[in-house]
Amino acid sequence: MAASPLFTNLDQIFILLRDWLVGFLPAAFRPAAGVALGAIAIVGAFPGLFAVVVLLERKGVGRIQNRYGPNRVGPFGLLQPIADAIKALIKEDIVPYRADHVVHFLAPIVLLVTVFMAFAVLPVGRNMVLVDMDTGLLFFIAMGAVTELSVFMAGWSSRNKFSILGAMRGIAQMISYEVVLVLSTVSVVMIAGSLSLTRIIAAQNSYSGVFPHWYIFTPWGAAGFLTFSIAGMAETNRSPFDVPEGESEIVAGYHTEYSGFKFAIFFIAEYLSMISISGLCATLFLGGWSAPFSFLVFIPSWIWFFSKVILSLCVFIWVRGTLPRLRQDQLMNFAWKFLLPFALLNLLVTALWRFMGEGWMRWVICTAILAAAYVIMGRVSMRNQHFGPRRYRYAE
Amino acid sequence: MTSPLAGYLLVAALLFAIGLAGALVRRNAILVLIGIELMLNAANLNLIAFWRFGPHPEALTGMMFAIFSIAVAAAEAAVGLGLVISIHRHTDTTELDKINRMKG
Amino acid sequence: MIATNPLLLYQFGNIPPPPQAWIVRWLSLIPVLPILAAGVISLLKQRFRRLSSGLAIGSLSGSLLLSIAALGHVISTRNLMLYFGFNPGIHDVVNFTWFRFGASTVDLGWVLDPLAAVMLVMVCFVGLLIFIYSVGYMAHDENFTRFFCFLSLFAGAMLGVVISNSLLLLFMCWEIVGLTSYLLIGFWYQKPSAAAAAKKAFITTRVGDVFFLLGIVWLFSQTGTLLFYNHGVGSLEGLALVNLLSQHAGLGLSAAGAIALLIFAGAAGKSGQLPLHVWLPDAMEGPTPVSALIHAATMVAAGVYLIARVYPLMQIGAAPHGTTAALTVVTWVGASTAVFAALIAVAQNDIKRILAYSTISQLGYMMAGLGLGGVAVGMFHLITHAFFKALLFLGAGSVIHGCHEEQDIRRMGGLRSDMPLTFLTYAIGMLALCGFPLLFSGFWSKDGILEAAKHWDISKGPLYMLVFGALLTAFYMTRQVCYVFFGYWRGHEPAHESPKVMTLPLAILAFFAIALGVIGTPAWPWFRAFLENRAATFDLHGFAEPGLLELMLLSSLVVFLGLGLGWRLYGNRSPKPEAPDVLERSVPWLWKPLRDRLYVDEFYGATVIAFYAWWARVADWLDRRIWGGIVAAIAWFFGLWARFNRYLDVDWVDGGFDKTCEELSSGGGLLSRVEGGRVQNYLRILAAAVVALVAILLWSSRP
Amino acid sequence: MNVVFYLLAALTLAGGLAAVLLKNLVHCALATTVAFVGLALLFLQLDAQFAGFAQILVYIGAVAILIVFAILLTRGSDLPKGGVFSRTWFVGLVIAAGVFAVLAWAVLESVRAVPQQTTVPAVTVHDIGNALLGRYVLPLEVVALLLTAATIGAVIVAMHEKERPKP
Repeated sequence: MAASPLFTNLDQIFILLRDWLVGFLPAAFRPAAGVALGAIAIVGAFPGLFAVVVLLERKGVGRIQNRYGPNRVGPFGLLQPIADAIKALIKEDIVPYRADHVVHFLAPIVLLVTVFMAFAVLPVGRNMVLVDMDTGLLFFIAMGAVTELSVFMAGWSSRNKFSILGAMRGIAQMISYEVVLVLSTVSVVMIAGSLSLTRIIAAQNSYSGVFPHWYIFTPWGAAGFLTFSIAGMAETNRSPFDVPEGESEIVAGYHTEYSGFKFAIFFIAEYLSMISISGLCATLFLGGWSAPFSFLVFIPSWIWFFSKVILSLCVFIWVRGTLPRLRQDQLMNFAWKFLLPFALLNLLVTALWRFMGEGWMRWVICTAILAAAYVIMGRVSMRNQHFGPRRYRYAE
Repeated sequence: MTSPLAGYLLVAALLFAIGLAGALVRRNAILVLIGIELMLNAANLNLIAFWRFGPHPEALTGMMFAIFSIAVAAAEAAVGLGLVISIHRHTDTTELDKINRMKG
Repeated sequence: MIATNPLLLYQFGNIPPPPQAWIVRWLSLIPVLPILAAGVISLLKQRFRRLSSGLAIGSLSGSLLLSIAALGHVISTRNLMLYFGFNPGIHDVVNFTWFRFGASTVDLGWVLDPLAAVMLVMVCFVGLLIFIYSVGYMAHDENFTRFFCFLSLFAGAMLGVVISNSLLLLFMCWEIVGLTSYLLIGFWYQKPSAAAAAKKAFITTRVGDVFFLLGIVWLFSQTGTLLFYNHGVGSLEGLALVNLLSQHAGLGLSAAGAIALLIFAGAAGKSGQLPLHVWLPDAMEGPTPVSALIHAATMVAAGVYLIARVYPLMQIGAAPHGTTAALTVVTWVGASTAVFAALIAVAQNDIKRILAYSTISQLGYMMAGLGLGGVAVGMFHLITHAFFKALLFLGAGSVIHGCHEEQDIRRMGGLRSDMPLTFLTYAIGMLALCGFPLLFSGFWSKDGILEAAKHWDISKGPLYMLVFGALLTAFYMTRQVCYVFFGYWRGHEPAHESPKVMTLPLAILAFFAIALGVIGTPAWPWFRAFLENRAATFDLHGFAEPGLLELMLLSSLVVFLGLGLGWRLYGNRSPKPEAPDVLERSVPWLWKPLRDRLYVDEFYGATVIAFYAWWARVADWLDRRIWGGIVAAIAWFFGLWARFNRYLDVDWVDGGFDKTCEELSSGGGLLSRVEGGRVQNYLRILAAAVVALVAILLWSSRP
Repeated sequence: MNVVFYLLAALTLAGGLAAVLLKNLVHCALATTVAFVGLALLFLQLDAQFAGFAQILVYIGAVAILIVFAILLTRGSDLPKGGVFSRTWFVGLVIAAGVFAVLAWAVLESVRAVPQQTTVPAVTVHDIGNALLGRYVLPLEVVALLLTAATIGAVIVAMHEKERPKP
């Protein structure tokens, strides 16, 4: 599989571009300038992706809900994101009179900064990672943890009961699901033997025949992927886990009192964190930028990464359009009584997998344990929950 | 100041003193807990600094101490704040001047 | 010696001694199974009805199977030995030491011989039928599980009595039997009469048991062992008996005779013989299956069985065809009980009470049989009586059940058509009890006793008494059956037939009430031969013995006379329930004392109980006046002393102590200002102390 | 010793001071997070990446959140009437100053005697993992036990007590 120079160059085109640009500077500034260029690329590229995703979501949810979605601005409504951006920028920025102004101002900034920082360790293609940290995964998760603080800041500083309620709900939910999130990444770390995301991808970037060694294709990996995706959805406050901003109950949750550009920042940050979680999910379980089949490696790695991310985002949108919102207690019960034990069991199974050695035996045993646990725990948690036919109390 | 270690240690000492002052002069129990967290952090800074500038960094002793200390601090915070909430429920206050009864 | 010891027999016959048969080694399982079942049932809650009854019935079925195996083993061994021409005195025993004190040991053990084997099968079989019957009879009782627990415990203990080879083990089981009897009579303890009856039964039998225990202790002190059979050195075997005979106990009795009389006192208590019979009629307060099982078929027979078991002791010193003082006493007591109880039974109106007096009377027959003719005669009547009396009681239970808990025979009548199956079986039982000629087992067993009485040399008194008893028996049973089954219905609600689970045991028992007679006819006296270790032969010439036919004719005549008299007086009359009895109208001076049970209870009330009441009053007076006075004086003295002490304490000791305490507490107040519960104070002191410590350390470590 | 260190030290100490001095409890908590961030950055500057990120994850992601939760649950964000400092604040201040003086004295006295490593230690996460599950496995287990116990204890302490029937 000797890749032709053309494809190699195409694969590394952004690295080459950076080196070419940095080459104009004196040698002393080159490393710093390289990092700065990378940061600029991230700050530029991902909001662009955000625009695409927003459009995709509005169109997709519209289709699911049997309506058109935006179709006025530009051809097929394609220019809608630009119109939205302009609207957000020129709207008045209203701060409530009794609000804690400083904290109110800082909250979106903290949120945006931490969300952007998480992208620093995400490898978007071969050699394309801003900071190849030894503790990349830990960094990513630490940055995710800081967002909770900004949620609290936003909710508390607004002096609004909807805001504070939304913040409390959000924090409770995010803390609960963060535990699950971290636990499901730990099994990957156990097998890959590293916290570095590039190493984790490298560990998956090999093939049996034409098929890749992605972790999702193992019993523990599939289970981990499942728990990670669910926890990721909850971590980003996406439907069906969007009680913190459930508009039917508490208006818009912790960002009720934000308007104009600050609101846009919250909006962007939510989608960016969604993208970053999708990226991490792809990195951990779907082989990151590696190709799905060995004969497709000639296609540039960053294309694979972004297509996986977009695929994952499509699933996010699909789920949002399909499932109803959960109640707060259901959400907590689900996290602590189902996901957490299951993730812990998955850790155990991963250890079993690691120490059982090669052979079909470990496939059978690990799959059996996980499937049995899933079924039993599902049955147990569904017990005493009486599902009858839907009743319309007021509509009849 | 010639030695980098001394700088870190002094910062840690100052932070420790600040934390202690917070624990001593504030009336609110939660603030006292914040002060204790600051003191623990100052100790962590000490540990890391000693690890970094000590003779055998590859033995990782100071680092391990710091990591375990972080874990213990998390447990301490959870239990401490649980106690504060419980006390608040009983006495309807978190001000330490008023919490001096020895029985619930 | 060869003849009596099977082990020696095997040696001399050059046959290798066989390993002890498994059934002998596992014989103890027979009582243990029901006792275990009782233990398990006692742990069950009330709602496990099916499980508890199933456990009880299952365990007793197991015991029955083992018992049949034991009987089979005994029969086959005996046949083998008879074939070799030896007189097989079979006593397969398993003995072990329970505990030892000093030089002597207390041994326990169990024995398997024809007597025990026959009794085992009888107890298990009748017991099993009664268990099954109880499932139906007690179906509506909320304490169903408790009932079966007690029943199982009783069955186990009774089987223990049967197999025990040690007088001590027998006594222990005997007492458990007494206990369960007490528990079951008082089963419906909410009824004051039941509770009183239970107490009465327990205390009355205790009187006999005290003598029994005395006998046991005497026997142990004389022979040093309580084992019956122990390869020649047991207390019922050669040497020990001779020894006992040579001892004199005064009043012209040998030690053997005295001990035998003491043991008989125990047996009389359990079997309701004359002076101690008063508890048995009252015991009918218990549930009917209990009456059938304990107070008719098995437990009361335990006394008879005990006499049969220690028969060598009773018999020792008698000349051939002669008798001993002990056996004479047994005979007279038995015969008078038979007549006495039968007389009372004539004038009773409670269906179960009649049967209870009939039981006492029949027990008298058994005792008389033992005294007159030996083990086989008495035991044969015991076995046949167990079946037909159980049948009668269960039939009475069925009647009571069908008549909605009505027990007064004057309020029944005409049940012949309402409860045909019960009537049929009851009639069979009644005819067997009366000794209806030839067909029924009761005839043959009673005839054996009468024949023995006829041959008794000392007096013809018992014969006349027993014949008179037979007449009375036929009369009162006829009276009862006429009241219950003939005439027309005098109760309130219509009667109904009992369920299958109750009638099936009746049918089985009825079959045996007829068929058992086969093994004891003069032509083929298999039972007697079996118990006396002879070969039985079938020979119609058995009837040709001089005087036998005449006797059979006489007893048949007596029975017919009784039946006819009864039918003449009561048949199909259906008097009003409130109307006086036929006999009461014609011979009131005779009727009244009979109805009032010949005033035995009143006599005891006026003598024994009155004496105890008087004695209790005396003790009470002593307690209150003499002892109470002394105690009060001592208390007064100590009160004085205490007052003096208080003065010392309050004014001298306390004063100083209080002062010290005040000082201490004010000092504590000072200290407590430090421990004010303010955490920040603590922290402050801690930090200040740290500062001081570090400063001292640094200062002292200066170069 | 460079500019970055001074900046980070200043940030940390300012955060700590603000945490102790601010009136509003929520502001105090947020200032504490600033101090935590400063400390984490100091850890990074000391080449202790793992400890630094763990610091962020645990202190900001968990402890700070716990603190603000506790504040909200105890209505701590309302300003108390009697002032935020206790009556004996001066004594406390003096003692804290004394502690700092003693510590600084000890540092300055002894720091010259300690040999100092200046090369960057080549320690990776892999080494930390090996040490945690090798030499330090017993403390690790003990900490695991402690965390479990603390979780249960915190839940029980903060759990709503059932209403006891009044006698």
